[in-house]
Amino acid sequence: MTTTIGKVESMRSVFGKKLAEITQSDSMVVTLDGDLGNSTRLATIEKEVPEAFYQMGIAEQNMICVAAGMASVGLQPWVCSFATFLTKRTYDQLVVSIDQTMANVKLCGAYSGLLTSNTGKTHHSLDDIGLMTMLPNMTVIAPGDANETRAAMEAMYNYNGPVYIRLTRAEDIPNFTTDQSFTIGQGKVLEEGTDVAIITTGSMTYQVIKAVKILKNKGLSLYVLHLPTLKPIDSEAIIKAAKQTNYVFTVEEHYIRGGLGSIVAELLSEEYPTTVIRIGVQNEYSECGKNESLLDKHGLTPEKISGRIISKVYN
Amino acid sequence: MTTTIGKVESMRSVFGKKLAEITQSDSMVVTLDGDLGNSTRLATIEKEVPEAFYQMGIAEQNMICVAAGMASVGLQPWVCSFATFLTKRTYDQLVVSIDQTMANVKLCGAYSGLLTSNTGKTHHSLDDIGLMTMLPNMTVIAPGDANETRAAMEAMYNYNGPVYIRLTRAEDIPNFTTDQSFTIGQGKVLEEGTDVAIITTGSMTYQVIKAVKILKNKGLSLYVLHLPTLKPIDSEAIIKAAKQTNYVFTVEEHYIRGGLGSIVAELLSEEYPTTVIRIGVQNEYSECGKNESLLDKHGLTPEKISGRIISKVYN
Amino acid sequence: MSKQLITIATEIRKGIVETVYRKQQGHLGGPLSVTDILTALYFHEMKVDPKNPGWEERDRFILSKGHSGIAQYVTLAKKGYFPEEELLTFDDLGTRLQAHPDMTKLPCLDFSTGSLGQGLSAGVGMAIAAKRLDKNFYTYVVIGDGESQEGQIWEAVNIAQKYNLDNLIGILDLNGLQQFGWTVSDEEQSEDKRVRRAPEQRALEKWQGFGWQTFEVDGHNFNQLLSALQSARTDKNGLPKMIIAHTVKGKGVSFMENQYEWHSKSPTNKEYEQAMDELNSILLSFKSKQRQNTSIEVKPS
Amino acid sequence: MSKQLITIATEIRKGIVETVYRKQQGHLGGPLSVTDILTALYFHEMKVDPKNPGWEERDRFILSKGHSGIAQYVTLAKKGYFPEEELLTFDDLGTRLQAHPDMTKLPCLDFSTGSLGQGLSAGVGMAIAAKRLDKNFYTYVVIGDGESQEGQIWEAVNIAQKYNLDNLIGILDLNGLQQFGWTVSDEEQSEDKRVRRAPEQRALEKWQGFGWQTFEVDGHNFNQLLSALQSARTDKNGLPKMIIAHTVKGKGVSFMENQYEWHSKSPTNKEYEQAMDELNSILLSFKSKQRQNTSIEVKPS
Ligand SMILES: Cc1ncc(C[n+]2csc(CCOP(=O)(O)OP(=O)(O)O)c2C)c(N)n1
Ligand SMILES: Cc1ncc(C[n+]2csc(CCOP(=O)(O)OP(=O)(O)O)c2C)c(N)n1
Ligand SMILES: [Mg+2]
Ligand SMILES: [Mg+2]
Repeated sequence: MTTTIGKVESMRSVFGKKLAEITQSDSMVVTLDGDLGNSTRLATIEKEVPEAFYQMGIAEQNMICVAAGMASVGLQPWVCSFATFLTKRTYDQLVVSIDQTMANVKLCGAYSGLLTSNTGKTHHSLDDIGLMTMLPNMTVIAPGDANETRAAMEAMYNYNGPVYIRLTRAEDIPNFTTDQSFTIGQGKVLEEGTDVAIITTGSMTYQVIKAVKILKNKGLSLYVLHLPTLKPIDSEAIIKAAKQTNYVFTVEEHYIRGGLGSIVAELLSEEYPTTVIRIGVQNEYSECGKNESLLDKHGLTPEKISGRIISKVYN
Repeated sequence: MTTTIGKVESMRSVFGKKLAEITQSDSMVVTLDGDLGNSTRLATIEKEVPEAFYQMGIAEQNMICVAAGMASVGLQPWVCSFATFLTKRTYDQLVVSIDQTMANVKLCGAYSGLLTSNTGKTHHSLDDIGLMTMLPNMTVIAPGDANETRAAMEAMYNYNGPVYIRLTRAEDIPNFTTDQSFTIGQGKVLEEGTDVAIITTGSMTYQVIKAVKILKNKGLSLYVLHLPTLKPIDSEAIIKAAKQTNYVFTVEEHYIRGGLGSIVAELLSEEYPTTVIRIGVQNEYSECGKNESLLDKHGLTPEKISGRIISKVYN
Repeated sequence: MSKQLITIATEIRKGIVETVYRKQQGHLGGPLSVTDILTALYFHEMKVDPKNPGWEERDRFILSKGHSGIAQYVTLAKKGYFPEEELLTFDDLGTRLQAHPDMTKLPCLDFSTGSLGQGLSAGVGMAIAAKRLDKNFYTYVVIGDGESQEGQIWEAVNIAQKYNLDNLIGILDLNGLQQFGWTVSDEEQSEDKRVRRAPEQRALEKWQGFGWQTFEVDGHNFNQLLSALQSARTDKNGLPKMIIAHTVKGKGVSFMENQYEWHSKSPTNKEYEQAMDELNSILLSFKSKQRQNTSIEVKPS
Repeated sequence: MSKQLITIATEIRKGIVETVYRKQQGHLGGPLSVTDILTALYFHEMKVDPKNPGWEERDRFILSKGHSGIAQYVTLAKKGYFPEEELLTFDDLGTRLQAHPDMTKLPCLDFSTGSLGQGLSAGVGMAIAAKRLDKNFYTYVVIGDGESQEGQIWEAVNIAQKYNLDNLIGILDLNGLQQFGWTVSDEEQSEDKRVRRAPEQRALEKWQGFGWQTFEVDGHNFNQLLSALQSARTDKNGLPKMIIAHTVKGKGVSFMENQYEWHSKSPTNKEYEQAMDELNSILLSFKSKQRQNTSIEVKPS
């Protein structure tokens, strides 16, 4: 499969619309907002299905446990806030009230990664993959485009148990997936090649697709594996990617400590030791800045990604 | 160096005594309790230096930011609670108020791991290495015995910046280290051998020392690297251990996702790909139980550790 | 056949002491403090059916101060949810009776707790769900006074008031102690011999300030407890309800009362015997009183 | 030479609008709401020295509602901490003027904020430290009404009272709006045209319930602000102080006032011009009034 690039759809607007649809069709679904509905687009539900919208104010800890209580009575709550507050502000609550009870709660982390609309380091979520994949009962999803977000949400709705979905605020990603359905735990091979495997997730897959164009021009044969599910991880697909190539690179809008690259390194170190280079945010805080500047600063533009790969392979 | 086993000292009692000493000698040092001083032994300070003891009640989030505020005025606060509440309940505060400001605060996570005096899964701290090593400015220490705890605390006191120390409630660990001083970031080679490297930290190093006896009887030549500092990590020592042996095993009282094994796999995947088997708690919650039963259930007794290594090496 | 609530509560206290003594682990102070509250709820107030623990219309109960789980287990056993023998598995590897209530192990628990400060929020969720689903059940949540220092409690309080949750009834186990707390001055000590305390002196003002309807009762007086519970249930005025129950930590065993060390400590043989003697003599004295006056009776369920 | 506080505040408002307009990013409603409070603090109340920002005896200030950082930056620039031109680096990659106050970048900030609910706790830490080190400085913390929904605020409140922090002075920017908040009914709307709100109606009861000394003022009236600040500073009665300041979100620009969308929104050219016109006419009308009566003056620092 080679990727075909479709139209640009905003992930958050699709998120709002799809969730309004789900909420409309099932009265057991309710939504909880942490005073950010107009940013995250959870506001769509307040507008279209007001009785299913609960404003929980700026009190994330309570919001998480309220959702758990609702789930214990049979509702399916979808909780949405900025990823950084949804995860870091409530981690003990996520563990004890959601994950340990296996509550059927859907956690939606908007504005994940660096692209938080120029608000700086307090708002960046560069550890949520690490945080959420340490939870034994959690499913963790990071869709690559709006189309995949829609399909993943349908899968989340049909899955009984806690799920975290990591969404990006970036609005310049065209649809490159075409599947109407989403299988939790399944990776997608976007390119098959033999020199280098690039394993990506979420918002970075599109940057990698662009990097691949550059890399092909340099004569490299590339294998691209997109992992929209981070837990459960598609071990088979990762091992296959490693076996067919000489190097594995991972790319993510996350710290290189604890995230996708870490998961891949853990797995391959046990199953098929090979070189894994983790491209992502190093051990440092970021700051304010426009999307493009931040991605550039942290080596996450197509140019920087391809440059890093080339310098490793041809060094 | 081969390990010599000294007398059993309780880590928490040494923690209380050493901190009382530091507090007595420096009026800029203060201590903050999360209503657990009689368990953690922070109570020693209330008894011996009452004016330097602040009871912050059952309100961990506030406690963390109070410490940050104190540090901004020049005090050196030592904050102590159970590891699980100190880290999970306050993660956003740790990021924003402590780590991003580089506050000179010392965080003491008592009762870490599984051995929480039979209180069960809400009290187990099996993710704190993952949580704390994702913080860019944090130093993370997990001493192996009481003697090392004492030395590490002196090093923490002299270091300017945020430090997390992970302590065990286990009271049956004899001193196997003898150094009077502690260098942050430095690993200790306890055994030099050529078949298998075992890399350990904190409470598990002593279990590994016992496992080594069993393994030697099976004719294996072992390299044992004890890492009392998890961040900054002693990369050189890890790479050296990997280079001298055929397999690397890591052992920790922590989830295998995100902890010491994960750090080692990340590093070696980039620098020197080799087989890394992570021994620790799998992707599951634990439960109530006596120390011995819990370690056994999770494969962390000397018998289970050595059994796992043997079955991998001789399979 | 009805049994006196005081008798039941005293038997529950005996079960608590017995279990912690036999297992040589667990908490005592908090469980003994909350026993009468649990008795009032399970043996009088709440609409529950031990034969059908999953009944959808049942009232919900959350022991937010989860370290007192043993008190709830003994209460549930006495109520017939499971055989009393199972109490002896308390805290063992593999038990359904975890140190802190775990709904995934013991299905008659409505929620899991253990990390303080979370249960009231879960109760808010249940109460909102009841309104959303047009169900008439009530949600009862017991919190500790030390636990009330957790900010999350006040987040929940705020939202409960905002959403007019008059189907949410909280009970504050106000025993003036937590695990370690603060030292007390000499004059404060003389009163009841306590050497430390949880300095909550403004509970009423706080809960009223946040817009809840409050009731203040002696948490060891069944008349007061039951009448507050009844008013709380019947006042459909849009206000969430908080029953502030003044209690004694370690209640019923003289040497444990108001002593912070008994938060979690296992009795020696001698202490165990003395505790059981004291509880037995409460039972005896109560039985003789019973002949003289009528007291509150257990509603047949 | 002293300048009128109202003039200063209006100039700060102009600087806020100017910066957000020019950079086309940032918050407006909250910054405009808190401007008079910042002016009162930096130009009258606080013991600070722009030439010596690290002065150990200085009063400390924390803008807990960190999303209003731009208001603090303009205030600091006007006070002389750094040249006003630096304001135009606001929000740029590499700037010292981060969207949310960052003490590691701009040394004249006493603390970093941005994640709501943490600043008051840091203030408690500073106030305790002052007592421990026998220093006479005061710690001032501004929090939002939406922010007060964070439970951590109430943890801090509790500990401040417990430790008798009468050197801690909070100011609540009670503007009745947060970022998104709750819808309002039709009749509520008519009053001030707001379509959503942060439904804090019990601020006084809450703060008093938790044992703080409270003052209630119009947060845009300097007479009231300064007299409350003075009482708060001088009442050494062991009680932490909370000044509840009734404010208008978007204050000073008619079409932003009480409109939740202006929480963070960048003005168009036309909006910018209208806003500046309105602020300029406040300046003008104030200058003519000034000739008639004397108003509060800035203390020479
Ligand atoms: C979040 C959290 N912090 C700390 C603890 C440890 N802890 C267990 S019980 C307790 C004291 C509780 O006091 P209180 O709520 O007054 O209960 P009671 O007096 O009824 O036992 C503490 C600090 C915990 N379980 N959860
Ligand atoms: C912990 C946290 N949750 C959410 C946010 C996002 N946020 C920024 S400002 C804001 C609204 C604040 O309202 P308020 O405190 O009333 O401030 P003001 O009205 O003065 O702007 C929200 C929800 C945040 N910064 N921190
Ligand atoms: Mg108590
Ligand atoms: Mg507001």
